Amino acid sequence: MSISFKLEAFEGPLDLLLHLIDKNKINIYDIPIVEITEQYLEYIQNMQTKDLDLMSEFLVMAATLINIKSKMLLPKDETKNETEEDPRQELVERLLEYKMYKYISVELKDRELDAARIFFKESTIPKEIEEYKEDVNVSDLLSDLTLAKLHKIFESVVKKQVDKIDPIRSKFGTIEKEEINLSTKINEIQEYGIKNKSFSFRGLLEKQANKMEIIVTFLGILELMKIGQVIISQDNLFEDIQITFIADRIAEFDESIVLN
Amino acid sequence: MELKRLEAVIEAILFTMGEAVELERIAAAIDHDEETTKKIIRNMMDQYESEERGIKIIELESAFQMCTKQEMYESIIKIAHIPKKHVLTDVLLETLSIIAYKQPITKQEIEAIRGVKCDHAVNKLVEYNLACEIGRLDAPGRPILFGTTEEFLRSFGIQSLEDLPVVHPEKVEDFKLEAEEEIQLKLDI
Amino acid sequence: MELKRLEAVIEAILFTMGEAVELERIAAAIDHDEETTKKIIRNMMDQYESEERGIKIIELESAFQMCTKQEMYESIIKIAHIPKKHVLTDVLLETLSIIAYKQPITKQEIEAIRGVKCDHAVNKLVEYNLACEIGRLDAPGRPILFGTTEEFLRSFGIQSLEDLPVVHPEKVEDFKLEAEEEIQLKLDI
Repeated sequence: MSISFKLEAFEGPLDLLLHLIDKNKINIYDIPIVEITEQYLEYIQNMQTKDLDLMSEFLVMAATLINIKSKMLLPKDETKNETEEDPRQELVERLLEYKMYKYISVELKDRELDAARIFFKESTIPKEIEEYKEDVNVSDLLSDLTLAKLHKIFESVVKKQVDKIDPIRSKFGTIEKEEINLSTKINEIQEYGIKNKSFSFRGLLEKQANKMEIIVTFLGILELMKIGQVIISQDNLFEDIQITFIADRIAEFDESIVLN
Repeated sequence: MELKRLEAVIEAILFTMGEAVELERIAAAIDHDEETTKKIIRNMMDQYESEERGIKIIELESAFQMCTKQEMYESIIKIAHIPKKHVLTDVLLETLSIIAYKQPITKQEIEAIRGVKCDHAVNKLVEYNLACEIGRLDAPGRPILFGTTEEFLRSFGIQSLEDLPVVHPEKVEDFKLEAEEEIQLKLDI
Repeated sequence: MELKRLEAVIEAILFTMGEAVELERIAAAIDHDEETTKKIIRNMMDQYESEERGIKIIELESAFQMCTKQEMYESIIKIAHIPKKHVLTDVLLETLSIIAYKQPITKQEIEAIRGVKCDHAVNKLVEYNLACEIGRLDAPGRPILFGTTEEFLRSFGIQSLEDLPVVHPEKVEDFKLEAEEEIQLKLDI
C-alpha cells in the first residue's frame, strides 16, 4: 500500500487515529484494533518528521494500541466474576472527546468569520472628561498585601519551579549537559553495520556507556529502519532482536538532528 | 430621569468609551440598580436591532459594547482600515475550544485531551489575548489554570460562555448511526 | 439603496472612524454624488439633534464627525470617576514577588520562571508604579531589566530590598525533597 501523503499533516496521534477510523468507515465504538494498529504502525514507519518529541507521542499511541491488541488476544480470565472492561473503552472515550472538540472548533471558526464583520471604535473621551481620570491609588491596591504574604507567594513560585524539575533525571547532571548527536550515532551504527552485516540488538545496546546513549542508539535504529537501511527480525517474543544491515553504503544524515 | 434621557446617556457612554463597559459602571453612572439598567440596555439592543441602524450594542458576559452591524461590512471596508486579525490555525482553534468548554483547565489537562504538547498553542492564545491565566490549581506544582477572555467572546460573537456552540445530541447520534451502517461492510475482530 | 439604508451606512462609517471623515470619502462609500450625500447627512444631523439621543453629527469644513452631545458630559465623567476596580490578581502578585526577589530581571527570565508570557502583568505593574525599568541587559536585543520602585518600598514600609524576608536555602531543599517524594509516589503506582 502506498502512502499518498505525509504524516506531518496530522496534529497528533489522536488525529491520525481518527483519520484511520474515518478512512476505514469504522464505528468509533467498535474499533477493529488489529487492523487499525497495523495501519497505524505503517504510517509511523513512513513518518518523515525529524521532530523527536512529536515522534515519541505517536509512538506512545502505537504502544497503547499494541497493548490493547495484546489484551484482546489474551484469553478471558474465567475466575473473575465481574465483567471486565473492554480494553478499548478508554481509547474510545478519548477519541470521542477529541472528535467533539474538533467539531466544535469548526463551529467556532464559522462564528469567527461572522464576528469579524463588525467594527468597533477607539475610545474618544473628550478632553474635558479625560482630565478627570483618577490615578491608581497604590496604597489601596496593596491594602491587604503584607511583606510576609509577598514572601509566601515567592516561595510558592519557587516551589512550582522546583516541581517542574524531574529529580531523577536531573541527577544525570553531567550526562545531560553532554550533547549526544543523533546523526553521529546513526553514522556509528552504520559503520558498525557495514563491518558486521548482522548483529544483535541487545549486544549493541550493551556497548553503550549510559542511558542517554542507549536511548539515542534506539532512536538511531528506528531512523535506519524508517529509511530502509536495516531490517530487523525476532524469532520469538522477548528474544533478542537481530538487526541486519541491508544497504551497501552509509546514508547521509542531517547534522541538525541533535538530542540534548 | 425619564427613560428616553437614560437611553441617551447610555448611548453617549458606550459611544465615548468604545470598549466594553461593565454593567456595574453603567448602572452607577445613570444612578440606577443593575437589574433596571440591564433591562434598559436590553431594550435598547432590541431597538437598534429592529430599526434600520448602522450600529448596535452587544453583550459580553456582564459588559456592553457598541459596534457596527454585520451587514455594514461591505460599505465600511471601502473606508476603514481593517485591524489585522490573527490567523488561528486548527491547532489553536482546537486548543481554544477545549479551554472554552473546560475552563478553568491546566495545560496538562489540555494535553491529555489532545494527545500532544500544547505549550506553544496556549502561549499563542495568551499572546493573542484569547485565553488568560485565571488562577492556580490546588495540586502539586500548583499548575496554572487557563480560561477565555472578553476578547474571545468578542472575536467569536459569543454573548457569554453559556452561549458556546454545542454538539447537538442528534448530531452525535448521527455520527454513530452513520458509522454503524458503514461497519456492516467491515469485518470486526 | 433606499434612504434609510444609506443613513445606516453613514452612521456605521462615522461611528467606526471616530474622527472627522471627508464628505468625498463618505460619498464614495455609499456610491452617491457629494451633493446628495451632504443632503442626507444634514438631514441625519437634524434627526439626531431633535430626537433625544446621546450622540450627534457635527460638520467641519467639508468633513463630518460623530460625537457625544455636550449635555452628556456630566454622566460620562461619572464613568471616569468610577474607574475599573484595580486589583492585584494572582498573576500580578506572583510577578511582583519574582521581580522583588530576582531583580534586576528581564521579562524573558520571569517567563522562564512562571512558564507563561508576562507582558501584560509587567506592564500593569509598571502602570501601578510598583515596578519599573532599571536598565538594559548587555545581551543580544538588549532586553529591559525590571526592578521594584521606591513606591514599592514605601508601600511596604521598608527601607531597602535587604529588608525583604529571606528565602532560606534549606527551604528550597525541602521543596526539592517534597517534589522527589511526589514523583516516587507516582512511580510506585
